[in-house]
Amino acid sequence: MNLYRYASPASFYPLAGRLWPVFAVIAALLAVYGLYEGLFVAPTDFQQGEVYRIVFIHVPAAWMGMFIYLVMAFYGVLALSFNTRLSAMMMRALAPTGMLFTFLALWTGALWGKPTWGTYWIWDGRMTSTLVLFFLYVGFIALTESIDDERRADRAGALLAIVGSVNIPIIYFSVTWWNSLHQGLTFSKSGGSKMAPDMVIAMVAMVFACWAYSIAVALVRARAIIREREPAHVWNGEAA
Amino acid sequence: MNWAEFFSMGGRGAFVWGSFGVFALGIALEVLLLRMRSRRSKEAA
Amino acid sequence: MSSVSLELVEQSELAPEDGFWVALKRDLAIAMQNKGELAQALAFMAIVVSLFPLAVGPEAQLLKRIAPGVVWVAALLAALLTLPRLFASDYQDGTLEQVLLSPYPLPVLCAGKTLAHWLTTGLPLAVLAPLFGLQYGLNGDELGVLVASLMLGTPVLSMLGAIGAALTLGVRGGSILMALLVLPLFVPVLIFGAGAVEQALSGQDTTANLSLLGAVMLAGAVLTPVAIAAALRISLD
Amino acid sequence: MTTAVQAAATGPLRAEGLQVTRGPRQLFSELSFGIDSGEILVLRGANGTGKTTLLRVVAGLTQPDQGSVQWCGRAWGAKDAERRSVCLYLGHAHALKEELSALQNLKLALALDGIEAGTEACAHALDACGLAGRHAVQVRRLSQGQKRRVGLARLALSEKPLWLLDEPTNALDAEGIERFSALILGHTAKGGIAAVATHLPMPFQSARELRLEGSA
Repeated sequence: MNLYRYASPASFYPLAGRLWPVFAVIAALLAVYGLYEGLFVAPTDFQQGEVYRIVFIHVPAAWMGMFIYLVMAFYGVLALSFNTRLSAMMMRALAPTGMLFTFLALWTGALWGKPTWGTYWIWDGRMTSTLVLFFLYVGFIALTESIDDERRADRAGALLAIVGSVNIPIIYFSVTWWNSLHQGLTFSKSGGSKMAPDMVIAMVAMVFACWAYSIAVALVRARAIIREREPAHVWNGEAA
Repeated sequence: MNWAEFFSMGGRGAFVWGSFGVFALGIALEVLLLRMRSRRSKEAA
Repeated sequence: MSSVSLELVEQSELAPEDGFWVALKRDLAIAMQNKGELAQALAFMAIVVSLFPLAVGPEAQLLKRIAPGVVWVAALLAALLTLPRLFASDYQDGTLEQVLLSPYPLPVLCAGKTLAHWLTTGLPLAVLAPLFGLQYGLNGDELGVLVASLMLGTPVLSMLGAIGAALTLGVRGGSILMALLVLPLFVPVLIFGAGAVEQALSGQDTTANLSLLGAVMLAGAVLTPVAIAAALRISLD
Repeated sequence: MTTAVQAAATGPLRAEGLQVTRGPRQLFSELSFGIDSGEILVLRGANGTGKTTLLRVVAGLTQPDQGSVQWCGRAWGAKDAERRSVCLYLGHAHALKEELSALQNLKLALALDGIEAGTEACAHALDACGLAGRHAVQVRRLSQGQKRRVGLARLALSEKPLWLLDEPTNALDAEGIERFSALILGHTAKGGIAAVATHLPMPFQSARELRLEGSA
């Protein structure tokens, strides 16, 4: 009684094959436009000078890291409740990209922190939560890769993603609470209001570029997973 | 457009290009690994 | 259709909460047989707590400042070490399958097992914490807050840890993997727990931290049994 | 693929179109069978053909990819409480805690089934299974055969109508097998049902067989 009959790997595979190049092209165009706006057009920040431009990749990376984990938890709910193989494959296809973005958020945050606040690592609410989120990703990938039976790995990963996503707000609250107790100094990095229009355009372009990129990569990785798991006739039909 | 000044980023070039560089490197690495995985999964059938 | 002459056993309508006491008594009976493990967790905590003065020097003022963090991290690691005991031996000898096949609801049984685990690990740690606190120069009411925070926090370590233990059953490299899964989830408990004791040190009011810790524990008591049951079903599929 | 026994019997237990795959291998598919009340079905087949998995699917431990298990005409859901009050599953492992005594193990197992068995009832059952005088000793010090007999004592005291037994007679000596035979025949005489996975000869004749070939 598979509710999602049309979402079977066999019908998803060719669809993903046609879709991912579209998203890849969108991502590339948006990225070029965003970088051009961010590096050349956006004005110099009166306080931080040129180094603030790192925000155009730091904030999208941090958002994508968080957003992808929640999408993974969503697919996890589908995988556990409807027992569909495809949603579990999509969840696992997203994990490496989510971890990459979370790592890049930490890396760019550190390189931005040094010239601006004097230290590579800032124990503030956002950065510390991003660090914990990175460990959640490492745990997810470690768990799903160390269980041999694919079905158990998918369902264990799904449950972990759900439990993790329920804990994210609690972790975020506790870390910001902890930060306010100790330094009381919160850094407002991307003060939305005082951002010049060009800055906002660059930021929005980069966020959507990262979205399109993540979708493209997830579709390609999902196709690879289908090839690894499903018998050849399921995906070998169309011209390779 | 003075390229030298652009790359120095007000003296903070190391940090700006360190960030953008690693970002590009990460994306490139993921795409590379993904292509290898795709090729391997196609041949393994 | 030939009906089953052995009429379907109308088990006296099973009260689900009985399952809680069955699982609790079962695990306590088993734990009583290997008291050694119980003592090991306490010894481990004592050693870890005693290592820090050797590392940072005996200077009283410094030790008192780091006491909350040291005692709490040591309690966290001690709890982590005892988590495999929750399901691993039942998994090996086949009794875990029988628990899953019991007519009692699995989440209720898991709640009983988790409480039994806390009674044999978290509770003793909390009760003996003043001994470690004294080593670091904590006085009367500071020790009181330390014990209160551990009493409220260690149950959450057992609850969240049980999910990790259930997910990594029979997986190679399971114990390191389990630590990787649950330590990020322990962050709020560590922050509120150590935070409460730290506020006590600086004479501030600790009710905020302790009540947050209590809230997390109550939420855990309601939500984690369902997750533990789901994790067990996934691992034993 | 596998023999699909379209059993004519419309007994209380029916399995329809069961399919389980383990990784790349498909253990069985389109497997249907029924067991009539008072009947024993023996599952035969080489190692790894899915005998144990089939028992676990009926017991509800393993979720099949497809197919359903019905009891008295109603299909069992994944977490069906009725299934757990009907099925008694004894797997390869002894399901005994090594550090506890035979008596404690028996009491715990029955408590999990919701049966409040008194000490004398358990002691009597253990005696009947040939464990007289070994009630209080830790199971760790019992022989394999004696451990299996504690399982027999559990069968004797269980009131569950559906027995799912995986290699119930291995490690049992002739006398033990005799006791097992008496127990299972007593169970079916009362209208109970049993499915036994084994590749040893069974001490009773009146049993249907289901042979699992396993995939190529």
